[in-house]
Amino acid sequence: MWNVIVGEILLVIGAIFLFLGSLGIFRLPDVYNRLQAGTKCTTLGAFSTVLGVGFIEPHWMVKSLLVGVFLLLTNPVSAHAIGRASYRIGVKLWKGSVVDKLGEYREGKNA
Amino acid sequence: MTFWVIASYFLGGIVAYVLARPSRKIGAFVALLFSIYPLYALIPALDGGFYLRFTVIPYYLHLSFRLTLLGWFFALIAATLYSLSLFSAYSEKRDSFFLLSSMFSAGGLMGVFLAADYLTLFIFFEIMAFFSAFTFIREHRRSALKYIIYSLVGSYAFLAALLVINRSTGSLEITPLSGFGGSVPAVMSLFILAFWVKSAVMPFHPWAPSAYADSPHSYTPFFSGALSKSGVYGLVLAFFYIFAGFFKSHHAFGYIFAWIGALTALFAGIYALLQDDAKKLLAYSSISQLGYVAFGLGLGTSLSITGSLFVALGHAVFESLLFFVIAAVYIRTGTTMLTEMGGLIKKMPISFIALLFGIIAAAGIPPTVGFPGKWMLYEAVLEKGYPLLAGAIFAASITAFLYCYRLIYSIFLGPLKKEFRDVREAPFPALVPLLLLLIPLLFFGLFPGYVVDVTDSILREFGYLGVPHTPAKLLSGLGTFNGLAVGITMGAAFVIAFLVHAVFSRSRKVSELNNYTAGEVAEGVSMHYVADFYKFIERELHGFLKLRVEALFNWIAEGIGGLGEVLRRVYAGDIQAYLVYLILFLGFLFTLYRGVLRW
Amino acid sequence: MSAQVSGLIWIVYFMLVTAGIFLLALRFIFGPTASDRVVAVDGMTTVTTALLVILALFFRRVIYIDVALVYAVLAFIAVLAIARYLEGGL
Amino acid sequence: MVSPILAIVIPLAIAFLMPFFSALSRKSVKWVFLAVIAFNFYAAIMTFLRVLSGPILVVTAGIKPPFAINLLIGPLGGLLFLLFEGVAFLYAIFLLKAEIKEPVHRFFMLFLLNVAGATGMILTGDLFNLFVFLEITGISAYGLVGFKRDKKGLEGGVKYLILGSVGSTLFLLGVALLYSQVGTLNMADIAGRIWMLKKPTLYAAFIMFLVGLGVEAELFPMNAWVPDAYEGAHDTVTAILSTVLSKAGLYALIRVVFTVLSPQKAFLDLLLWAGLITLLLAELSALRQKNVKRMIAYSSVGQMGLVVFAFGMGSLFALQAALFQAVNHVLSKGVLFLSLAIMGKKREGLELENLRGIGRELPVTGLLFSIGALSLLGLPFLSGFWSKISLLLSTADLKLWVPLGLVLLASIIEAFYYLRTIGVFYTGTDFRFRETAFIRLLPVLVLVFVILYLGFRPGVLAPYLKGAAKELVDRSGYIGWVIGGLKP
Amino acid sequence: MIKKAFLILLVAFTGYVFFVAASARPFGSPRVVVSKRYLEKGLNETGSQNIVTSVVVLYRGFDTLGEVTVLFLAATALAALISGFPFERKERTEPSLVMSTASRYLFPLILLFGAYIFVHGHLTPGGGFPGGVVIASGFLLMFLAFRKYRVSEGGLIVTEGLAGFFYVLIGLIGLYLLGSFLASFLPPGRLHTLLSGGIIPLIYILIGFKVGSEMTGILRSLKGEDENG
Amino acid sequence: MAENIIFYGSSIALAAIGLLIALTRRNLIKIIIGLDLMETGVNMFLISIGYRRGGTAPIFDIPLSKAVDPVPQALVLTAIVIGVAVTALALTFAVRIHEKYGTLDISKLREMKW
Amino acid sequence: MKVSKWLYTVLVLLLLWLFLTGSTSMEEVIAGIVVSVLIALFASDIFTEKGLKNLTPKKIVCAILYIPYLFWEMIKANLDVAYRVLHPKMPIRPGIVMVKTRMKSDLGKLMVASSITLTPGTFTLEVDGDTFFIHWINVKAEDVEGASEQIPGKFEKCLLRFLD
Ligand code: NA
Ligand code: NA
Repeated sequence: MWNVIVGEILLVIGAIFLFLGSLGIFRLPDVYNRLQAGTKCTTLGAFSTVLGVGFIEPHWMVKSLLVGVFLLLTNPVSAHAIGRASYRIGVKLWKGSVVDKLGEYREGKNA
Repeated sequence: MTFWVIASYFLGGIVAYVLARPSRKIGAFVALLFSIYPLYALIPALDGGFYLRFTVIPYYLHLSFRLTLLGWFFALIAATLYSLSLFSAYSEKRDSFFLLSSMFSAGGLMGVFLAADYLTLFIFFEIMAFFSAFTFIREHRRSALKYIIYSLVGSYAFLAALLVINRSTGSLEITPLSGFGGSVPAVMSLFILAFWVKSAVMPFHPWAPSAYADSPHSYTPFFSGALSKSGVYGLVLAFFYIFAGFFKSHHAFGYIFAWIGALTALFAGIYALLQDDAKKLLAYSSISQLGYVAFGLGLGTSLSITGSLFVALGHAVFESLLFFVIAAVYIRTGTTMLTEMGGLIKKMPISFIALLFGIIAAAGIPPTVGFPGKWMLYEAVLEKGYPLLAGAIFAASITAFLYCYRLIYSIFLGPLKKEFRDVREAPFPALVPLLLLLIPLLFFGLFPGYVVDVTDSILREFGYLGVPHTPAKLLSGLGTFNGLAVGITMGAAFVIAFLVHAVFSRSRKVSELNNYTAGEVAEGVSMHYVADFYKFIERELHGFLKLRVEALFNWIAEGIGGLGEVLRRVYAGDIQAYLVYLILFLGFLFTLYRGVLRW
Repeated sequence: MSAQVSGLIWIVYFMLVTAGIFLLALRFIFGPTASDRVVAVDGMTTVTTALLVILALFFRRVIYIDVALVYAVLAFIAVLAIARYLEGGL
Repeated sequence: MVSPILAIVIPLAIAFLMPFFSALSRKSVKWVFLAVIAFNFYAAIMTFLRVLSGPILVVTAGIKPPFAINLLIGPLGGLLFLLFEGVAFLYAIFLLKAEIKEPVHRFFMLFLLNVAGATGMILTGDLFNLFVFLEITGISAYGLVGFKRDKKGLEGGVKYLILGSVGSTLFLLGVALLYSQVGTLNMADIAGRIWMLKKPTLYAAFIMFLVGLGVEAELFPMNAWVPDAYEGAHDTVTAILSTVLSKAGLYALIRVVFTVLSPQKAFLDLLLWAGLITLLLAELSALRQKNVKRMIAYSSVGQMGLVVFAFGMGSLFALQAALFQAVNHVLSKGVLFLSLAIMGKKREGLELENLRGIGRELPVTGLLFSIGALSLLGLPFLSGFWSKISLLLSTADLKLWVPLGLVLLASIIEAFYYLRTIGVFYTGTDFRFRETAFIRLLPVLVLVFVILYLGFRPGVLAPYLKGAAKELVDRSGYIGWVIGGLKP
Repeated sequence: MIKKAFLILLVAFTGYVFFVAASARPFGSPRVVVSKRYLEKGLNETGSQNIVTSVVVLYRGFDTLGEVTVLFLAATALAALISGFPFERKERTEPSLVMSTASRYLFPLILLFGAYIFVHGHLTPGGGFPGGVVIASGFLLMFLAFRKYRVSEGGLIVTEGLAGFFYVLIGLIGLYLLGSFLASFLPPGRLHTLLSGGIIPLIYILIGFKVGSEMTGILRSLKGEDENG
Repeated sequence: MAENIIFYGSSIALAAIGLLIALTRRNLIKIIIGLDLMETGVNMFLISIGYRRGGTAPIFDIPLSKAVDPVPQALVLTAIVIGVAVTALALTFAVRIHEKYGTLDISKLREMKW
Repeated sequence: MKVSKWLYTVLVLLLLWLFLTGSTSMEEVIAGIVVSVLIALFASDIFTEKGLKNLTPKKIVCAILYIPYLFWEMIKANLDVAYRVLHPKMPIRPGIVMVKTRMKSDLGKLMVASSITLTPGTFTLEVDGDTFFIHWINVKAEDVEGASEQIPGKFEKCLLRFLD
């Protein structure tokens, strides 16, 4: 039964991180910061969930992990795509941001 | 035999259509041949008729034909006039489409006279209406459409009556309606509407002047002289056969109808005075003559019915004669406007003679075919003792004198226009109908008894007594008319008058080109009397003449058109509006079924 | 046959995830930029994928995991498509 | 022996392969198309003949109804089948010489699938399958209407698409409602279990079906797309929309109301009045149209209204008359749209003014147009007369005097604008004779020949119409054919 | 504003009344007539453990042929309508390296996954339609990630044409052998394994190919060709 | 009854919202989205018809005591595919219309009226 | 080379297939081979550059070892985010910094970028050649210039072993 206990713990951790990711997306100030929270926490939350499911039903582990791995591979890419698109269409950084090397770089390139 | 009487026209129409493409004259000639066969078949015999079976779901409908004496009477008139009109068409070099449609319209008319059941009657009525409109829809779309719409209103009214009758009796055979369950006056009104319209009796006449004026000149004689008889035929059938029981027991109905006829005769006569177009003048004259017919039918006595039938025959003869003259004149002058003609008497003497006899008949002067019928009608109304009605009908006959005079004067008398200096007599084929029509015009005027022989048989079929007569003599309750005697007297008087004129005349002969006056002639001002001939009447009756029933019908038509204009805006092109309609309809259905849907 | 997961776990899990989805929905609604909404959607797709896997466990049907996988693939591509659209790359 | 199902699946298979044919030879496409339609016509004839001795039940997947989808071809289906494939065959001949914008093979694929869809609609015995075929027919029609890719085509197409998809969504909702209560989708099976329905559901389903199918059956007020789509579409497309497609939609509506839902008085009355209002409104709208194609489009709507009106009367006689009228509408509208297509080639635009004298220029086409129009108006000895008179006789039989009067009024309006058009066609003189190619005239000639033939021998249709009408009236017969004991 | 309020009211009313009509049925216990048999006999009759699949491919297989046709039709109509459209976008941004690299490596995996879905349509909640869509989405990924990625039109046409044709052909073989279109002429096979379900996997594979190529074709048409590639 | 409200109510609400969008928005794309929503609502309705209390997916990889009705699922599959097809076509129309008319405003599409 | 690429692709795909089916029965394997072969036929070119050379034992071991490392970083990242999100004052100092990567291959860059995104406080916003632009949630003034070593450096050490 140890596997169920582990699984349950993983599930709870997963749920917490999923929630935190959502909270981050809700709370943080600009798109880029939201992406930070969204990508990291939801990915880990989801991974933890599928791992937990795999522990509870060991037969499912492989398949369940496939889902997790897929998320692991794709979430950073989609976050990158969103972030890049946002920057390119001129979504402003939060006013508290301290440095924008990309802006400088692009200006230098255009000049 | 009966089958070929009708089929000959349709077959001939198709053959002529094909042959007229290479040569119009050949087409017209072939059409003439095909139109003569029915005449040949009709003159000798009355046979029993035939049935054509058309199995149509859901009913086993069949077309049946039967040659009755009444039908024969009118069919013979129609066949004769149609053949004659083809002579004129030959001169006018009418094209294939005209030949097709006119042949089909003649076939349709023949079918109307020979139909033994309502459906057949309706079918041929439709064919006749459509194809007579087709003869001139190309050149005069407006008047043709007007004509066809009036016709359709009539024939659909008839169709409705037919459906009611079929619903009640389960049969479509033309028989007297006895023990009829439905509302007889309603059905009868629907029934006679079609024929009322077709005979152009007021107030359903507005189609006629424009249609007569705009139809091909060679076709108008048939149109006016024969096609309108389908209306008379239907009215006779309705009053004295199908609804005879109702008609006999409701005198007021006949009385009102007689008044309608009399007023038609009178007012159409007045309108005729005011026309500048010869064909329009004749059109109103035609309406007026049919007013007499309606008048006689409304009176409903043996004498009056006989009179009506006689007037119908007379009208067919002289009215078409007059139209034929106009057609002949048109071939040479290219106009039918009275104000543009004049002085043609020496250029077209035969036409002049024909027209002269025609107007004598139209004015109801013996010894022509125009007189006996009217005489019988006068006698009948006097016998009945309706003095006001008699006054109206006498007044109507005065108008006939006036417009007839104007007609002959404007065309043949007075000064000759320069442009008509080289006009010749009309071509021979166009004169054939004139000459041939003079025969019945005089013969039936002199011997009205031969006609009354037929009408007596018809009346007896309807359960009426005949009119006592001999070949030349007619007897009424109030007097006697001897056509031959009157004819001889009149003829003698005419000869004497002519001699007196020839011998003792002192008047100076002036050229027809002489303008009567010397000095400056203002260009563009008509020096012809006829321009303002009866203007005073128009002035006097101005207010009254403005009250035209045509305006009412136009108003209705425009109202429907305007409604269409408004309603088609439903299709506004806006897809969201369309969606809203759909949803509104859903909502409507929910509301409709709210009881079931419980909300 | 297979081990039961404590009811409390379900309650905790679903409550947290529901709360998360609710927050994401708020972000989606309030934006303020299109990018913010896409971020919310992206987050939501991941949460939904996890949820589908959890539902497989809840109903004890392994076949539902296939559904989660299909969903993850399609959602990923959809988000990429939106991102590409946003930057004018379509 | 040809299985009727082949008339649906062979066109599908060939449509799938059409790009290959196009790659082999661009010209082969229309011949392949013609060949498939010819096969369908052959199948229709064979089926029609077989139906004379009894209905045909075609099961799919080797499983008896109601557990698998089945086709059922009774007298009604057989008649429409023959009619549709025959007309489509004529259009296929007409299309041999038609100018079609690129990509040509796609046009023919769409057309083929359109015919197959309409065929499926009339043959299927399953309600949801009907929905699928409705969509096939609809989507191919949207594509065909927009095919010209000009302003008008696109506008007409998108309007049709929007209304059509709302309509089919509603239809689907109706199907869902029925399924929720009877648990089956087979039309005969539902018909047999209709007593299980609660009344609210029955009525709600009827509403959904009426509104949903009313779009295709061109009923007011769901028909607003019709003039726009007809005007915008390619001429032959307009012809197939007006003849085959509208009838397929009508068939679906009638089948659902009469067989599936049972013809309640309330439903029939609604059909009657909806048809009548459609008729009047459409005829009035046609009255002032300047564009002849649009005018005929309105007239087509009006005719559909007339047919629905007749169905709404519900008596055996009325149903026969309605079917006869529908047949005649197919014949006449085919003639009108095809001859208009020929005329359109000679003139710029189809405004009435532009067509002055066209009847002189194209004497045969003009004559054929006139005959088609006159048949529609009910000129005696053209087939339209007999259907109209039987329709009116049954109206009188039911003592529907007010509707009778309105129908006659509508006929007068219709006569007015058609005769005006014919008048304009023959107005003027001195037009050069330039009749079109015989192969294009041939289909029109055939249609007119049928109109004339039926005009003189209307009785030949009688037994088939009667059988078809009986099929509609006798629900238990239909149920028995499918569920009872017909050997598959 | 009034118009809008009116429309809202109308729609709400329609929805409400429809809800009343819809909820006349007691929820959660449907009157199962045909599906009862599917659930009870379907497994042994068709050999497919996924009953939805056996309903889709066999019991209502004729619908599915129609459904495939609808998709084909949409692809055809779309290609016809888009033909001649001037795709004149010049200012397309380049996809990022991260994205294109990721897509490159994911693409075969997604295709495989799509194939897995339609091959196992009778065993798992998959089938030709989702499988085909997943495959098409793989192509979409490539379209998104590479401006110059091209799919040969010929290949697509051949795939969809042949897949559709073979679908009908399988139906016709059933008609020929068993007298009924789309009848399963193969035995149900060993239950719960890949080789079960008679003709079901066959058809679902064809559908997978067809849907995949059609959806890809649709995407291809909508993408158009810009001047760079 | 609670299930009625949740399942039927939400699907009908979805359809109604879609309809409202189609009725009030002027942008063709939005109208298409509205129609799509409507369809989705109907599909949801169809799916909820097949629901049975305690039912699960009708896939017999394990012995089942109670499965939901498979037929609505099959139907919805078909309906969805059809919906996709229609939507794709509609969007193509939108693309072409934007090209020809220079706008997606549906009220400007009145080349043909009356 | 072509065959090598193709074989490599087939192997990877077949492995995935077996994971997906979770079965090693004959028919599944055959089906998997057929599918993999078919897909590899036209996808192998874009799937791999080196083919079977990717499969040296060293590379495999390194790849496997990388996973726990990444996970450890991920967990740290999540705790970091959790802290910042839950903290009432939200202690963040975001900014975009520029870093250079040593990875040459596309795959290497992808892995670095993804790893950066998944690990504490950073995510890859833009890539231009070997220049990465990183959004950093808590930039300290002194970090801006030395970011290259700090951010990608730690992954690259590991990644270089099995990728480039
Ligand atoms: Na994601
Ligand atoms: Na849609």
